[in-house]
This record gives sequence, C-alpha cells and structure tokens, in this order.
Amino acid sequence: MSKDVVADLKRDHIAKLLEKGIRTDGRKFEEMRPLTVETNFIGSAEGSARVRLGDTQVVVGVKLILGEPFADTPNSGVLTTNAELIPMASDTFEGGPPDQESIEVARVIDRGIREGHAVDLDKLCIEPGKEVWIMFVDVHVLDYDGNLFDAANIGANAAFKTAIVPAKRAGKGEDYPLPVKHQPISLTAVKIDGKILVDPSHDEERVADARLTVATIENGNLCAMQKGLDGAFTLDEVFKVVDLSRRIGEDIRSRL
Amino acid sequence: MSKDVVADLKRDHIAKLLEKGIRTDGRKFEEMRPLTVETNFIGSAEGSARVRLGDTQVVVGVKLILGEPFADTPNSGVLTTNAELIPMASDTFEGGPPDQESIEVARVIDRGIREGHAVDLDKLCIEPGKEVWIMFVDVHVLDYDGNLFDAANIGANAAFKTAIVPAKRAGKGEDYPLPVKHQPISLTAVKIDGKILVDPSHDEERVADARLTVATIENGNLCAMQKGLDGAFTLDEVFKVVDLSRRIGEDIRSRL
Amino acid sequence: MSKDVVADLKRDHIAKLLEKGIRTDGRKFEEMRPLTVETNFIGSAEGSARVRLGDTQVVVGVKLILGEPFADTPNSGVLTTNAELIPMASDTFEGGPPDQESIEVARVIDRGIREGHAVDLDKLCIEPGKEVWIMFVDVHVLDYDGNLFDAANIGANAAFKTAIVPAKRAGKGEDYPLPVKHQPISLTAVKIDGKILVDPSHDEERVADARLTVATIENGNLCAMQKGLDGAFTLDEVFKVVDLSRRIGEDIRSRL
Amino acid sequence: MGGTPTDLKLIDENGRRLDGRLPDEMRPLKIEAGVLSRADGSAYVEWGLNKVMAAVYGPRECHPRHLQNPERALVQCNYNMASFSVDDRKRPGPDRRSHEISKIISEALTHVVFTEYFPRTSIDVYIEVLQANAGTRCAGLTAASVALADAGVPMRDLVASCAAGKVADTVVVDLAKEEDNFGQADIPLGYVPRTGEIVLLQMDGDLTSDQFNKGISMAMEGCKKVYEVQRDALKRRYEVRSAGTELEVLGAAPAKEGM
Amino acid sequence: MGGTPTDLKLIDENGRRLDGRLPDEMRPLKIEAGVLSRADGSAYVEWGLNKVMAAVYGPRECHPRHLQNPERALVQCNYNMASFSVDDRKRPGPDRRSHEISKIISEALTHVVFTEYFPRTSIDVYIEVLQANAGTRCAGLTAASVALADAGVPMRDLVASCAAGKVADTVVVDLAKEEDNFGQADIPLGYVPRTGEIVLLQMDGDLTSDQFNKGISMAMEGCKKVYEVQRDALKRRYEVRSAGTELEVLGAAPAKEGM
Amino acid sequence: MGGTPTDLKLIDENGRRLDGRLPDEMRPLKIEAGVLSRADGSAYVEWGLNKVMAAVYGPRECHPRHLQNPERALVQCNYNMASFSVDDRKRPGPDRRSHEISKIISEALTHVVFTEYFPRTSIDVYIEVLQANAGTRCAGLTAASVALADAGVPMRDLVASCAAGKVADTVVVDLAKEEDNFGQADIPLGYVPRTGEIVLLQMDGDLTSDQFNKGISMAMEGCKKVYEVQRDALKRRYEVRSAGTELEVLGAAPAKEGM
Repeated sequence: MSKDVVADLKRDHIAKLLEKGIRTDGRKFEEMRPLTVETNFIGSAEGSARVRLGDTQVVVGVKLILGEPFADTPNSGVLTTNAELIPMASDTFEGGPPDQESIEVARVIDRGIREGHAVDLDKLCIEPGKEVWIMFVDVHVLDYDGNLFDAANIGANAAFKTAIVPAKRAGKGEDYPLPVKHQPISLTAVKIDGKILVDPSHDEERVADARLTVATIENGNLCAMQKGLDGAFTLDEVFKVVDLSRRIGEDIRSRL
Repeated sequence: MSKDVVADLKRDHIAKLLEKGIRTDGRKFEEMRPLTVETNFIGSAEGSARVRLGDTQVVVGVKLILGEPFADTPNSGVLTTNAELIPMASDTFEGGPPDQESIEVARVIDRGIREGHAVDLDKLCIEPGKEVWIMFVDVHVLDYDGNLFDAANIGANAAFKTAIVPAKRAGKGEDYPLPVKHQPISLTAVKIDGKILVDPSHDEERVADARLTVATIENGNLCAMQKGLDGAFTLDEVFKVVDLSRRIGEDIRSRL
Repeated sequence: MSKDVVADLKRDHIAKLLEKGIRTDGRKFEEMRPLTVETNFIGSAEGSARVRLGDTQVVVGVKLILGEPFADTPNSGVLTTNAELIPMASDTFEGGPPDQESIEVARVIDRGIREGHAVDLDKLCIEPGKEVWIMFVDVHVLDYDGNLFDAANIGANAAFKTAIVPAKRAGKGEDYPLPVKHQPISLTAVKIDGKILVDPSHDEERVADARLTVATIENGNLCAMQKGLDGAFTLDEVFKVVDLSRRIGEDIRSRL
Repeated sequence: MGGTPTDLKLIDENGRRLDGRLPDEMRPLKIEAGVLSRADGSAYVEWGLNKVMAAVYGPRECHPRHLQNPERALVQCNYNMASFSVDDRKRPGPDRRSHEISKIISEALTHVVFTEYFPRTSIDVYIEVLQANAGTRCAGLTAASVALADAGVPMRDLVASCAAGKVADTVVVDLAKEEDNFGQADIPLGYVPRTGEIVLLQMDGDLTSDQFNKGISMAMEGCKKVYEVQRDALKRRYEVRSAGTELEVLGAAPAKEGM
Repeated sequence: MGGTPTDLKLIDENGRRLDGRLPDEMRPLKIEAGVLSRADGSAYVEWGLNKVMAAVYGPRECHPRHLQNPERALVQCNYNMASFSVDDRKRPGPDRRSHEISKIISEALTHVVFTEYFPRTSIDVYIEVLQANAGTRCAGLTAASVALADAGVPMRDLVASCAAGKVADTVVVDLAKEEDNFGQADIPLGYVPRTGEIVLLQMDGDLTSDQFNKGISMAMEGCKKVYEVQRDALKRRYEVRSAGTELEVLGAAPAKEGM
Repeated sequence: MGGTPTDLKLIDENGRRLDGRLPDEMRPLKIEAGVLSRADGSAYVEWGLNKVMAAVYGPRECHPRHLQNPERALVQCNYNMASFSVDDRKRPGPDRRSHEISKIISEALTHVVFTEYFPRTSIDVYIEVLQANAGTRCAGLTAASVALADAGVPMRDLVASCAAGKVADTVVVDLAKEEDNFGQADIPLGYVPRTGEIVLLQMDGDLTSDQFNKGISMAMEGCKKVYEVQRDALKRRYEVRSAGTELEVLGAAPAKEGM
C-alpha cells in the first residue's frame, strides 16, 4: 500500500483526532459501522447475501456442484473460497489476475469459515472417495470502504444460513439446507499510533501501522487469526483484540 | 485502433476521393476486391483453403478430433473457431494472448458459420452424450490488408466444402465428406463520411467511422450480424448493408 | 544477454588474459572447475543430488508418480525435465514464467538424458497403454556461476543412480532402484576470440561468442548437441569440442 | 434440464409468452443511480431477473501510457459476470464472450461521450452482472450510460439498449432466458434516442428480411422505454443530490431536455 | 496414508511426541550464513527435516518503477517451494498459499529494516524451501533475517520465528509434519526479541483462551532460542569474513549487542 | 499408427529411402521471395511436404524499450506452428519447443546481419509453419534468410540450413517425417556458405564419431544446394522488382557474388 504525501496528511489528520479519542466518522474506537445484511439476494446462487458495513458493500454467493473429494479427505465435501477485488469497488484495485492483497483476503475469509467449521463438510459427502459437493464461496466486492475481511465473513455466514443443497437438480434426492455447524465470526482491528480501532474504514486502513483479524466461534474459542501490515503488536494488544473479537462476534452472531 | 496524425492525413485523402465517388484503389463503393480461393492447401488438415481477397491473405484449416459433446447438446458435434492475428500479418498485430480485436474476429466468424448452420453438427455425433467429433476451424492470417471477417468466412466455407471426416483413422468406419448444410456468406461494409463501402481495405478500416458485418444464407435469410467501431449507423444504412450482403453473398456463394 | 559497457570491459580483460593462455580463475582452457556431488540430499524426492561446480550450485530432484503413457509410446514411462532459473541464483534471472533461456537449459538437459537413454523408460511401464511411471526431473538452480548445462546434467545422472521407484507406496509391489541404462555426460565449451574453453564461468559465458554442448555415452557415441549464442564455429572447432566431451565425460562418469 | 425446445411452448394459444408477456411487452425495469460510494458514478439495474451494477471512474490518467490518445479520452468498458450469476458456476475472470461485449459496449459509449474534452485520459466503465437472465449486455449498456451521467461525464445523449428476437416464429421484444436459450434469433440493440443512431447492433439466429425489420423496430421501441426509465433514475438522483446546486449533466444541452 | 488421526498417537503415555520430543522441546536447528556466491547475502537453515535457503539482493533499483516508494525501500519477499520439497510433487511456480506467505514475511521484515535509508530501492528476499516438514514459513523468515544481516542491510534487530500449536489437546512448540497434519491448531509467530514485538502472527484450528495464551508464550520462548542460533550463525560468518575488517551489520547499535 | 519401427523399412534393398530418395538426395525445394504485401520482406518455402512462410519487419523501434541495445539491432525470431500444420491438432500459441527454436534461429541470423548499423532497433522475423513434415526449423531458417534479404537488411551472407541424420544405420541427408519419427539421429545445421561457418547446430540420437563426421558433411553439402535455391529466388525477385532500379541487397559486397 503506497504511502504518499496525501496519505501522510491524512495520517496526521486521523492521528490528531485519535489523540482526542475521536474517529473521523465519529465512531468510538471499539464501535462497528452500521451493518445491513440481505440474504437470498442472488437467485442463481444456492445461497447469497449482500452485506453493507458502512460504505463497504459485498455480495457473497454460494454455489454447489458435484465433484470428487480430495484424496486425503474422502468423506468430506470441498470448500473453495474466492474473493474478487474488482476495480469497480475502488480505484486502488486493478483488474487482471488476483494480486497478493486479493489472495490474502480470500485466504483469511476461507480460514475463518474452514477452521471454524461453519459448514459440516462431512455432510456434503455423497459417496466416500467418489462423489461429494464442491462448495464455492465467491466474494464479490462492489464498494470498498475498508474491512473486507469482516464484511465478507459476515456475508458468508449469512449466505450459509439460507443456502440450499441442490440435490434434486443433480438427481441426488431431495434438496436440503446447507448443514451449518458453527458461526465463526471475524473481527478486524487496526493499530494507529498505539490505538486499537475495530472495523477500520478505508482511510484508517491506509494509514494503519498494523492489522489483526481474529475469528471466534459460539463458545468463545479462537479458530483463525491473521496479522497484517508492516507494523507490530505487543502481546497485550493481541489479547485485547482477541477479547474484542469474542465480544463483538457474539453481537454480530446474534443478528444473523 | 489509434487514430494519430498520419491517420488524420490518410483520412482526409480517402474522404476527398470518396467525395468524387472514388476509392483509393479505384474500386466502386459496392465492389469487392479480386478473390482467389485455393482449397486443400494444407495436407495435414481435414479441410483447408487459402484465400486472397486483394492483398489480404488467410489460411483456414479444419481439424476433427474425437471428444465429448457439451452436456446441453448431447447429439451434436462441437464447433470451435479460433483466429490468430499473428504479427507476421501486420505491424499492428502484436504477439501474445489474443486481444479484443482477435477475439471479436474469431467470434464473428464463428457466429456466421454456427448460426448459418454451415455444418450439420448433428451428423458429427457418434454416440449421443458420449462421443462426437470436435471440429476446430483455425484461421491463420498471413497478410492483413483489411476485411478479415469476409476473407476468413469465405475460407471457412471453402474448407468445409472439401473437408473429409477422418473416421477411418479414428477407427470409426469409413471416411466421409464433412456434412455441409448451408453456406452462410458474410459481407462487411464500413461507413466513412456517410458513404457505405464494402470489403474495406486496411486503410479504409483505419479511418472508418463504423463497420457492419452481415451474414446471409442461400434463401436470403439473415443469420448473423455485428456492428463495430465508435461510429453509428442509421436504420436505412443498416438496411442497405443487409441488401448488399444478400446480393454479394449470392455471387460469392456461386464461386465456391 | 545484453552486452553493455561493463561487459565490454570485462570482455577486454578476459580476452587479454586468454591471449597469455590464462583464464581469470587460473584454470587451463580444458580444465573443469572443482566438482562436488552430494546424493540423497532431498528426503522428499525419490532421488536427488546437490552439485557444486565451482560456485555454481544446483539441486536436482527426481519424483515418480503414476500416470498414463503417451499414445505413441504405450510401453514406456514418461520423462519430464524442468529447470527453474530462480531469481535467488542470479540477478540476471527474473521471476515469472520461464523465459527462452530457462527453456533452452531445460530442453538441452532433457535432450542429453533422453537421447542418451540415461533411464530405461520401458522398465517404467506398469501396464502397457494404461499405467506407467511419470518421472519428473526438476533442476533447481541456487547459485549461478555459469555452465548450468553440465552442472544439471551431472546432478541428474547422480540423482538417477540413487533413485528408488516408490512402487510400495503406490501399491505396485516392492520398491526397486530406478533402472539406469547409460550415463550420458554433457560437456559445454565456449569460444572467446577463437579460443575454446570448457566449463565456462558466468563471466566467460557473458562475453563468449559461441557455446557448444556435447553429450556422450560410455562407448564414446554422441547422443546430444546444442550450439548457442550469436557467434559461429568452424567444423574443426566442433570436432575439438566433441573430442573434449568424450575425454572429460569419461572422467566425470568415473567419479559418479 | 427437463425443458427442451420441443416440450417448451414459448408462445401459448393466447399469444402469451412463458412469463405471461405479450410479444411487444418488456420485462419490469428498475434503475437506481448513485449507489456506490467509491466510484465517480454508478447505477444499479434490475431488469426482469437480471441484476447489474455499473460504475464509472474518470476521466483519469490513462494506464498504460502507450494507450493514451493525445486527442481524446478512451472509454474503456469492462463487462464481467460474477461467478454466481448463472446456474452453472462461471469461472472467475474474463472469457472470450465478455471480451467481445466489453469491446462493443466501449464503442457504443464512445460515440456519445465528448471524448475530445479530456485528451490523454481514460474513462473506465465497469459492469458487473450479479444475476443473469438474458439481455445482460443491454442491461449493462443501459446501466453504464446512467453511471456515466451520474459521474458527470459530458455526453451527447444517453445510450439506451434493448433486444428483440424471434421465438416460436414470432418476433418479440426483450427475450428472457428460456426464450434466449430455445428461441430462433436475438437482436441486441444500442440506440441513441435523440438522434435515432444505432451504436450497438448484433444478431444471431435465422430471420427473414421482414422479421429483421420488425425486430429492429421493436427493439427501438424498447430502447425508447428504457430511455425514460434511465432519465427518471437520473432525475431522482439529482433531486436527492441537489439542494440548490446546479444541474449540468448531459453535456450538450441538458436544459432543453428538461433534466 | 496408513496413518489417520484416530490411529495416530501424537502424544504417548509419557507425554512424548511422535519424534520423542517433550511439548516444549524444539526440533534441532542449524543455520549457516553466507552460503551463496552470487547473492548479496544468504543463509541456509536445517530445522528438523526442513531445508530452506534464503538469499538477499539489494538494496537495488526497484522494478517496475511504478512500485518505487520515494521515501523508503521496498522489502519484497518471494517464498517458493521446490517441486520436490514435498511428497506429492508440487507444480512449479507460485500458488495462493505462497503468495500469502510472501506477503506476511515481507511485512514482518519491513518492520525491522531501516527502509528509510534507501528510498526508491528494492530489497529482494528469496526463500526457497528445498525440503518441507511443517514450519517452513517460520524457517523461511528465520533464514531471511540472517540473509539480510549477511547482506549488510541495516536492521533494528533480527526477526526470529517459531510456531506453537495444539496436538492431542496438548499445547506444544514447533510442530512437525504429522502434528501439523493431524493436530488441532497452529500458531506461527514472528518476533523481535529485543523489543518483544510481534511482527507475524497467524492461527488456525481450535483454541480456548488459555490454550492460546499458553501457545503464544511457548512460541515466544521458541523464538528466543531461534534468535540465539541466528546470532551464532552470524558470529561464525563474521569470524570467517573478518580478518581485521570491522563489523557493522545490525544497523542501529550492533556493538551494544556484542555482535 | 500402423507403422512401427520394426515393420517399417526405412531403407530398402536398393538403398532407397521410403520416398525413393538415395541417402544423399534431398527433397524438392521451392523458394519464392516477396510474397506478402504488409511485411518489409517475406519468403515462402515448400520443401518436401513442408510449407513455411517467413516475414521480416524492421529495423524498427524496439519494444519493450528495456530490451533495446544501444550498440546494435536485436534480431528477434518468432517460430510458430499453425495448429493445423500437424496431424494431431496443435494448441495455438508457443510451446517450449518453439521457444527454443526461436532462440537458436535468432542467434544464427544475428551472426550474419550487420546489426551494428541499426542500434536500438529490432529486426523481427516471423516464421509460420503451415504444414510440417520434419525439418521445419531448417526450412524456417532458410526462409527467414531470404525474407531478410528481401527486406533489404544488410547481411554478410545468407544462412542456408539443412539437416542430416541416421536411419536404419545409414547416414542420410534431409530427413522426412517417418525418418525423423523412427530414425536414429538428427543433425540440423545452419551454415554460412561463403565463410564455412556453423551458426546453428543441434543433434540428438546416437552417432559414432564417424557417423557424425559423415552426417555433418552431408548436411553442409545440403546447405550449399539450399543456398543456390535461395539465391535463385532472390534473383527472380529482383528481376521482377527492378525495371532499372539498382540492386543492393546482400549488404557487404553483393556485386562480387554476381547477384
């Protein structure tokens, strides 16, 4: 992320406000932006959700197709997560093959839902070693005002909740709801001048020193974590973000 | 197509002549360039033709290999058209993966022969849903002096007429002629300063405002159409090109 | 290989020394650099060797997996050689897809071991036309001080000698040693100002006029040859390199 | 895949189409302008079961530089289908079809933009098809025009787009998915209502001369209806945006058009 | 594939792990600095059954130019696994996993390098995994730090890296391959011993709060041990290199640290 | 695939090859220069069942600029096989084999072009194999030389190219497809007849020292014959082109050579 002159000025502005305990959009440090979730937004998908987190807007679509399991997990369906940071969403995104940033976003989203067992993949097995459901989770970012990690994670969880396995169309019996197991919710925080802010906006992300995403499940256990950016965290700061993730995750989960 | 200073001068020159009813190579507005067609030019292809349309020179090769049908057309062979605008043919072509221009050329050629049912794809089915002939139509442009659409279309039709299905080599019975059904012939015209010219040369294409390709079959019905370039047509101009396509198409068809 | 000012100066320096019969590192014209070969360097490979030829360092790994034979050689295993000139090895290597130089290196190495029948591919057939061993020879260049051809060729031969066919893991009976047939050893020489030098260093390669690689087997027969660079050889020079290849190849073979 | 052309009655005995429409009846169309925060202009279109988003960035510096035109702006459209927009998941990234559509939409839009006002720049138009149900190129071009206007890009007029086609030997307007899959012809049209110019035109299938003439007329009528919805969307957008700020959008002479 | 999670006893009755280690015991670690001739700096690491090479080129001109930062150097890491480094041959070239690892290692190293000394340049770090056995990103980051120091790049401190994890409900340090494959959680950590800063942190699996706290502490202890081995390697390297030449490596104040 | 090496008699009892040729007999060769309108120079070669087109553009500005050589022109050859040029359709686009051939042909041509006359430029040579029947790299290099001369690029001499090989233990010149597929060795050679220089040389198969010596001599003799046909083609081309205009083609001293 190139930090040029404009960014320096922006940084000064943001930092000065933070000294006074204020974020540029008036939020408290530990306050999320307004969240709206609209499920079944895409009729051609087996499950879908359109999520707005402040001005960030993503559409998550879930598709299921028949395929073969991996050799080392013959009894499990296959989960594939893809995130497209398309140039529509921001002038900082470029077209073409996914860059490191898109890949990190996709992998962090994937890690949250995979390690948190959002979907019971064993229930997506049709014939062990032969045929399983391949589940594609596609994240389409339409408008990018920061914190894709959480917007997409929420979208994926919401889409799962309403998704239907299209067994009938594939000649595999009756349709049934996607077997949801947990709701691993991620929380992303950034550090700017030693302050920890949750749900960063695009401007906050651009000037942040470090970023930490922590995903937790219902019982408060941790299932995934990713630190990013050039800065560092202290151990206490890590523990603080973990606590915030537990607390805010519970709130978000209750609203899905 | 970049329109730089040279192009501006060229445009002025061409336009001035057109005012007097003259094209730079002396042709009338509705006159094609000299056409020669040489079939069976490539021994390694199942069918082939070398076409010269003025200084434009293309080789079209048809290859047939065994393969699977598409799921939604289990009783039909598969048609795949590819056009390579190789840098040999013009200093305006670059190497590398096909660009939008090559893709448009290939798709317009494909549309003409597919929608005009040049080949009876149902007769290229061996076992429904299992095995069919995959037909590759490869257009190799050696020398590019404009109007690839029609040169390639004529080449494809000529190659089909002489192509043999290599059933014997594949252990599928005796060889037989490619089942040709129609001869959809395309005509391309451009609009320069309100004049409609058929079979544009490279220079005419470069300065043209708009381009229209219309393909027709024996009974005069339309089977494919493509408008190109930044300019516009009136409805009357479209009808005029449709009429030209019917008339000139019949003439070309009679010469194959 | 761009020949800039630095290269010109280097060339003058090298050429002046050569006039006196001296190479920059003190070697004679027909003298190889010190060679060390360490086999079984990579536990995850079926066979491997780390080769140092002067400061050039390569790791060659051999992997065997089950697969299908080519249609025209139903009774033979498949040999695939890949060379990665990774940017770690030299500031003249760039990342990304293999360039012409990497491809030439891989193909020349492949040609030597394939045409010299280093491995008896017929003994890698499990069921004719159905199942054979696919042998991947991967050359990883860690440090590049010239003459990859010979360093990799030696590494491949050494890796073959110690490689094991992992039949047991694949449920195809007991493991057995890779069926080695010949040891085709390549020798590379360059021509600088009419002098022929074997085993060129990176600096010598950069200023060389022409390059010739010749591979021979035990009985002195030739199995592969590749001339490179913009310069030319006389017929006598070719014969001289052929003789050197036979002589030095025998010596190297005896040390594996 | 139960439905095949032979089972499917695309036009019933009452002359109604599968979804109950008459031959000259269009699917419901909703357009909303200014729906994205980051883009300079945007529009969202729901047209039957199509859901399409368009965004515009620019005029801005043109990359790579060798594409810059010293005399005018480049209008570069990128049409893309989301992987979940169709029943069988589409692999992400452009395919040959989307390259072609991007090209012809770019050309159609270039005709109406005053590109000469912004030499060396690029006006980038992104079209994302979120749900596809036949007619996405028309929906995309329609949305892109509105997004350009929303971005304040000076234009001669909006481009309106609509298709006609032939199903069960009947010429109809605005084909839906089954009609597109099992029909006999399709004619997507891009049209400039103020001048009557045709800026996008394709056709495939089988049409007599008369059928083509009837089809293109129907498509033009469709475009005129689309144009009204486009203008309504922009009006609503300006009403929201402007509390006393001046309107200046459709380049040439917006005042005359009452916008 | 004989071993499945159910058969496999990852911790035996004596609290020993598969390879005989105790929960807080690390695998053997050997580091050698300055092992390549062409690179500006290099290091080779054998850590358990991992074999990893790192090389550094730069600071040098940054290509492509549009990536140049006018105020500081770019630290660009490229992590790559050799095709023969794993049991099932890996296709050559980067995959999504290696792109992610390259990114987070670049970020971790950037934190300790005095990038402001070398504006507009690139410091390129290449990590090649020759043999992989779990923990390659930690081994790679560890090797890269030493290679940077070997190249004379000024740094605040070395980054040391080590993972902890959970197997058979026990928190352990430095997972080996079977523990990674069949374990319950993994926490790779990149740590700056002198300041106590965390510059790389990931986690996946299932951990209670207490397990996470214990795990990250264990990983930190591991990093401190790694740090000692890193420093030893550099000392040996300087003893070889310097017959009277001055030491000046760890930028800020190497003398204080006794190196 | 009826024919296998065991059934196939590559040399019959009369010493004749499959197509009736004697060991030192070449396939028919026809060359025509100046066959394309857009290229600066071109040549079409039919050699046995090979059909090969070559075109030359340049000297022209070299793209991308970082490849420019401030002291000389770059001769960049691109060898390509049409997808229909072989029995089993070839996927369009370059493969590893064509990259290698492009490289060695570029190098061979560079040797004879006066590249120092045109610093910073590129001379682009395109070779398209339309029909392939063994020996396409020799046919391509032969065609490319003529195309360069046709483009008026100053050259020391033409490069002539021909292969020899071994089939059924006999050394033969100019292998045809079956001989290449089922033979024992192949030696493609690029040769500068005026100087006796070898500018392209490859070999694969199995050859004793004597066989190699005999083969390379045969290939040289073949090259000399090719050279005559190349010169004839250029003569015819100049006779057509020049109605009174001066000849000035083979750079150095064409007059001496009687062209």
